[in-house]
Amino acid sequence: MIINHPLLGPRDASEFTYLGDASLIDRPDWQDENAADAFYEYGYLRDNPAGKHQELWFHEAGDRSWLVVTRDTTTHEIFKVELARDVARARGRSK
Amino acid sequence: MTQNNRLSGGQIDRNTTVNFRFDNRSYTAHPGDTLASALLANDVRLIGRSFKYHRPRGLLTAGSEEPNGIVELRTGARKEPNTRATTIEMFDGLEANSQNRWPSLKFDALAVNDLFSNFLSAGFYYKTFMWPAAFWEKVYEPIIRRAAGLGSLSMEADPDEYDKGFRHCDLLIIGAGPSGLMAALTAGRAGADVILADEDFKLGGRLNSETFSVGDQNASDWAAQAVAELSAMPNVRLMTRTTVIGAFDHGIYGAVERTGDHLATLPVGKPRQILWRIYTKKALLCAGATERPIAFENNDRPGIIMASALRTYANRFAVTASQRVAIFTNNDDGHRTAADLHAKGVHISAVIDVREDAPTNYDYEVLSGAQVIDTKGRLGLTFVEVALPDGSTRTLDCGALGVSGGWNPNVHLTCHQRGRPVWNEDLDAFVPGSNLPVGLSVAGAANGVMSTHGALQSGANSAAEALELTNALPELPAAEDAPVSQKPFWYVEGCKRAWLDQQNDVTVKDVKLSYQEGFRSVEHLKRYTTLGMATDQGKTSNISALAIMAEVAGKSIPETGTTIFRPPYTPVPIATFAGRMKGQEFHPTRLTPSHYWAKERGAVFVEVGNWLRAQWFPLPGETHWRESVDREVRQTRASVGVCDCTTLGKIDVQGTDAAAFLNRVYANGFAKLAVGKTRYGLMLREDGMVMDDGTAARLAEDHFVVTTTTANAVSVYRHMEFVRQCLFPDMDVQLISTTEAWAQYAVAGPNSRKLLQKIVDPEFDISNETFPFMACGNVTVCGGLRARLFRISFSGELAFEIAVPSRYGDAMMRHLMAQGEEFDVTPYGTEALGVMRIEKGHAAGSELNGTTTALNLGMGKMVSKKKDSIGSTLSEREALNEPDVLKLVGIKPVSPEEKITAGGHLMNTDGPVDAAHDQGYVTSAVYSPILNSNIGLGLLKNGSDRMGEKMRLVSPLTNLTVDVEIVSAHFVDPEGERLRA
Amino acid sequence: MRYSGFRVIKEALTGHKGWKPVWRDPEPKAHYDIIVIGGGGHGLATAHYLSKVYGQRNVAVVEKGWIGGGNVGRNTTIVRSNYMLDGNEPFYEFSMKLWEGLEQDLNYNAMMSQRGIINLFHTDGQRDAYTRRGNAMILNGADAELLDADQVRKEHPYLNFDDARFPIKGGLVQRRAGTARHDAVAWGFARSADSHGVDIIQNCEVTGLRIENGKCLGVETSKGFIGANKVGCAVAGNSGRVMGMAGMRLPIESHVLQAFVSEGLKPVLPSVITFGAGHFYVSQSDKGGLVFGGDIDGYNTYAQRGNLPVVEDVCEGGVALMPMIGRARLLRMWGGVMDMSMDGSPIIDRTSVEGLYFNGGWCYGGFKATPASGHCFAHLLAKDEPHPTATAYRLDRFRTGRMIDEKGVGNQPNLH
Amino acid sequence: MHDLVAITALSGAEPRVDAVGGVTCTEYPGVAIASVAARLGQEAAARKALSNLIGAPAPDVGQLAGETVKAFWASPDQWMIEAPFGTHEDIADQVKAAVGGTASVTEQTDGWTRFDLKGEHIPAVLELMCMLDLRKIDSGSASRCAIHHIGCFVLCRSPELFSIYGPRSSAGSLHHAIITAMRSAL
Repeated sequence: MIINHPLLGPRDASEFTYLGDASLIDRPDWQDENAADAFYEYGYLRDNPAGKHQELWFHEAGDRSWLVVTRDTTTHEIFKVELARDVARARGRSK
Repeated sequence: MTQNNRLSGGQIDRNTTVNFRFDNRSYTAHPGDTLASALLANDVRLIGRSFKYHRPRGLLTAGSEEPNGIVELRTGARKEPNTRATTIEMFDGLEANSQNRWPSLKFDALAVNDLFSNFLSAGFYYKTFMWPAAFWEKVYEPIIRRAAGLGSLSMEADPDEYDKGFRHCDLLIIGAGPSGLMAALTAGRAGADVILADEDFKLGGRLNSETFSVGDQNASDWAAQAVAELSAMPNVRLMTRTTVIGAFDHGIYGAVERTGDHLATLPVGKPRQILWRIYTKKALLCAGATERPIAFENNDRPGIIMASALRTYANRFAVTASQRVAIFTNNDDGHRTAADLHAKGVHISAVIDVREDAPTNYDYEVLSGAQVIDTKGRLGLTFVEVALPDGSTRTLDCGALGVSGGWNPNVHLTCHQRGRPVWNEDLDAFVPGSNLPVGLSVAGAANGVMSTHGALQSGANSAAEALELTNALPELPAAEDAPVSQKPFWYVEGCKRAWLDQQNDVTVKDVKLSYQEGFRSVEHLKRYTTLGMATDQGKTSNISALAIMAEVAGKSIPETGTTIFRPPYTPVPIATFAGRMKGQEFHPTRLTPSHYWAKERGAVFVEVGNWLRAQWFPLPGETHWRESVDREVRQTRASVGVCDCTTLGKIDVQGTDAAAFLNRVYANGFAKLAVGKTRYGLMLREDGMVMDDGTAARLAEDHFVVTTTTANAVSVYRHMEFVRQCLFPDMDVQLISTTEAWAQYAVAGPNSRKLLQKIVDPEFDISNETFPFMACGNVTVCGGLRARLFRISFSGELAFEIAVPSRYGDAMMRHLMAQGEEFDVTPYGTEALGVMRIEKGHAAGSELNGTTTALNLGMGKMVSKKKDSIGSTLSEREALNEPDVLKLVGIKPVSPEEKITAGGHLMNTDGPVDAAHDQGYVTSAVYSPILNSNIGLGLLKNGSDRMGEKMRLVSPLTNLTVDVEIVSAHFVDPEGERLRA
Repeated sequence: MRYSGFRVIKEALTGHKGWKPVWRDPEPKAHYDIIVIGGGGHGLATAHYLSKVYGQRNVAVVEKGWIGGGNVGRNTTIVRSNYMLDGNEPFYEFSMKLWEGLEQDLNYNAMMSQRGIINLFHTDGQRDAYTRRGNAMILNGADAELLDADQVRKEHPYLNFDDARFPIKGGLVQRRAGTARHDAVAWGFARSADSHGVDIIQNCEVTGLRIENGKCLGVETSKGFIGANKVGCAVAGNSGRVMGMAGMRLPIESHVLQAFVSEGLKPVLPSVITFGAGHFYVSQSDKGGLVFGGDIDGYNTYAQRGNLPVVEDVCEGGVALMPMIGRARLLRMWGGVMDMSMDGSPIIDRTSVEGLYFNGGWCYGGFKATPASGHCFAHLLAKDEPHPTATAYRLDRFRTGRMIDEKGVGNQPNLH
Repeated sequence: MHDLVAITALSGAEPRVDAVGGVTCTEYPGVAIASVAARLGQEAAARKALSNLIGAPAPDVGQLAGETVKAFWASPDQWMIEAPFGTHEDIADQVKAAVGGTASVTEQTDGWTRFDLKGEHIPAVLELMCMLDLRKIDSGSASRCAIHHIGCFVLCRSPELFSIYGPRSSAGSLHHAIITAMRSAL
């Protein structure tokens, strides 16, 4: 596969390390009263869609950016590649 | 032996004669031959034996689709089993042998299977060999396995080298026949960046096999001229002897270039083959088509060959399979072969054409509406029996029969991403479907365009479309544009032992049986009969079998199914995929800066990840590793020892939020750590298990140096970047690895300070008062070299770690040894390190096994609940906090000399010894020269409350049972007085 | 129809006229007691044990394509019970015992061949871990042996002992392990289930689960609605898809595992071999092909194909371990979609929906588990309680912290 | 001055030099390196300080710039600075002085081993080692990539001069990869 890195352009997927569903960005609040359940779902349950999937890739052999790749899990077509840091901020993560 | 089947003309170098051997007989040939054409030239028709019935086999084709003519090429360590004679380029001294026969090719004992073929019908083995149960391994299977397989491996390491390479292009053209060449000319002249790859050693495809003309030249000359023009273009790369084996995601193609297979011996340093990963914007498949056979009784005899192959042998290689040839065809193309052979003086016994209206305007006999109903000749064809329309039969005397059943487009690569071909009524064949790999288009015969003119035209058009060219297309040379004229005809009515898959011996009868037993989908058919599973991947058999299945089912072929293809297009040596990554180069080797010093000292090394670390340093006279290790431990604890700990991961953490960041990634607190101090850090995974541990030294308010275990350096860095970029993107923190920049040495033992005081420059006071336990800081050594000093201890002794720039590591180690002489300093390796950390009760790799929590390791209290940190919440799950969870304990044999085995399980002293009564297990075990006893660490149910308890350590795997006592994990200096001294 | 050597001879002499279809091709009934979704190895095995052992006769297996076309038809055929953890080893040993009597139980030769498996180790740490595992196997009544380097060399002289980057220090052996003819396993279970009255309905895709006030009433399919008292889902890589129809999110990701076979070769490998310093495991089939594989591609996918980097990684491991296979040719590559769970261990359990049961999370270990998985799932479906050897395979274990993590890599499926 | 003697990554007293078919591969220890990572919110200031230091605009993604002191892009808002070792052994302090509080600076000098490839047809060698699209690589480009599983930087100083930076500990394996590729391609 080829991942079109937002900064570096097309790079072979073998330069990257895969983590999983981009929902791993949405880490629950540790002080929430349902934190135990929230962290269980965050850590263990997945949509695992057959179709569009937002997922985290780390450019291990490249610029060390974490990327959010939107990819179809049935065709492998890639629709969008973003810097995970931007996505995280857009999803309201800060410090 | 003379080449008495050699004809005139051809594209071989007759001025040079080379010698080769087949089954230990010498023959001659010419450069430009393949082994197949050379064997035919020398009148050798019998080349191998089939898989199941060991039927005599000759050549069926002239290309890479060959199922029958497979041999063991070369000898010794370079022996290549199952090599297609049709793709072996002739070289002087070539040596090949037939395979899957015993005692000889002509007299093969297992040919007896053929007599019992009725009992060996498709899938028969699923229905028997079941009683008694034990007999399968003992009796039946050994017999089957002995008969299994075709060629044999040399069992020696492959001595050749292989490379991998990476190329990028705008347009990859796969196949250099008429459509491929025309596409390349079109794209090349337009200035596009083009790669043209073809599996053959001579570009031109069918153009080299035909006698018709292209423009005002004969076909092969036109091809040669096109190739000449292309090779002069800087923007076009020609890759001959290069098979594109697969279409992978996003326009990546795998290609195998055979750079050395046509040479008797490889030049030094040159690879035998190169695996290319070709990154393309667009790709164009011009792979041509494969002629398909017709099934008839005994259609598998040596001498029965595809008609188009006979034409290739005659026109390109100037060879005929026999001086007397008959043709069996259902289409006009078969007649071309007759005409070409006739023109070269070969006797045409007759053309048997199943069509009543067969063209007859030729000067040899054509039997219209006739069919071949049987053949004769044990080791090679002698006669064919023909049924004439009037019901009479006729026997034709011939040594070769050319068979033409029409053409199948080579759609293989269009299926590699699950695309399915579609049925074309006009061609009675599958053509590429709509669901092609992204960026791939298809031209020429591969796309069902069967005439030469059509191929040239679609090549030009497809290239232009792929590249969105606007300029005018090049003018096409005139070429034949004959329409396809054929009558669908798959097999001769009533035939039984009519071969479809000639290598695996799958016949029409087997397909019918498969249907009868309910194996009716193509997938079931293939799996049940093994059709198409042979080394030729069913290139000549799949479609015919499908047609027969359709007929039995009374369905159309497309209703019955389609056959799709997976990579590789043709089989590829496993070594080609491995490339240079083998032997010592399998993984990179990482060496510490003082590696060569350690080698001088005679150190024994051990692999730790990709690192090589000194395991121990034997002295003259030490005969057993234990002697060395015990000495290193004693000397270190008695005075001072030095250990190379460069391999520990080091991560530079800077930024105004550096402390806050570490507070998140470590379970314990870091906010309040003072500058100039170091702290042990416990890192959890989000699931609450311990991920890694190390130390974090605060060099400044906004600057930490973090260490990780050697094994986890990479994953911890990745994890920290995840936390930084994905979880807390607005923290001001910057990370970078400095593992390699610093050579770091643990200096441990009561005299470690004294030794370092001779190294560290005097202006730096490292006394216990100013540089106490867990202190850290920048210093200079040896008269001004910048260095870092940490007062941390893994051994439990008074200890420091000193780091200098890597290029000085070797010198620093030598310096430490020299300056340490007065203290009887010793270098120590990973074994002594392990002994001392176990004596001290420090958890390490075997305890941090990914399934242990902080609580398991006796560090539950370190997980701060006053802050958010990775893993803290999920570490609170009930099952991880039950009263009897495993706890880290020390283990001592009741009698000290008794051995303790890591991996042994702990059982109560009485009661059964089985899994149900398992109490825990031993994680680490060593001999402690300090305690003069074997000791170990282990994880024991509710272990912290079981100190002093006697238990049984059992290791049935190593036949060991030992009475042990559960003790504190801190065997040495539990109060930690030494390391604070 | 009973299979036997005599039958084969009789048919041979009478033109093979008597062979009947191995399973019927029935139209679905309106209602079944139990419907098993998925005509793969586990689904068909479940049907076999439901009908033969648990006396359930009104059972259907619905399969969207042709039976045996999923992972049971695209794996590396390895059978073993060399697990370490309490939750796993008894189950896999139970499976091993079922394998040992499978031909006789099914009257179908699945060619279970107990030629053994050796897991090589290359470091002291690996040796200790294998020692712990081997002991666990023996303590659970399975067989295990620990070989040192010399003993390994005696049994496998062709391995790389001269020029290895990671020298072989020994291996953990299970002699009773081996391989089986994967397609035959599916066909054998299908034939037996069919003979006990189970309807095997091919080309019948489940398009929905009919659930009313918390109870599952049956399945919507491409052949219409089929009612059932109980529905069991055994669809491996498609678990997410099917259970998603019930609105469930699972502790599972779908990943592709590639497998490879070489051209047919005269016998060279006596047993199954796994490399401890790279991603490579291999055995040799009765036809002579080297059947080998390695690691999953590593990204979520439902496509039954992989990419080059993993092909290369596997072959690098192969040549590093046994340099004599270098000139053997890779003939075919294919991919299977794995239901990778969050701890690398499977799930056989009820669900939050009454009457809906789940069997999945097999990762790439599903083939060896086929008989026990079918047996235990049948037990759960028939008796509504877990089989004694499968009590740990609960859906809620991740919530309570009772993970069964053999590899110790935690909640990241592509690392298991 | 201290009395410790440095050795090269290939453990020689002198740099290793190999020549194959018109291309020379030279081990190059004479370089000092430091990393510069802009502090959050100070990216612009850091770039400015950086460009003052190298006498050229801070290099953009995949670029190399500068005179005696050069910088090349490594990661978002992070650069590697290279300078002659003889005059810049304390490069980290020098760079820190130049960027002040706008960026974090880390000494990297001995984290890396450098091999310089000089001569014609270097792309033919590189295409057997890394996946870079060499058509897009020209003077002044700097790319990170994997060579035989080793993470490296490939710098193109001119079509006839490339520098390959790899982790110092893997110098032997990297050197082997380069030399075998040279023998194979040239």
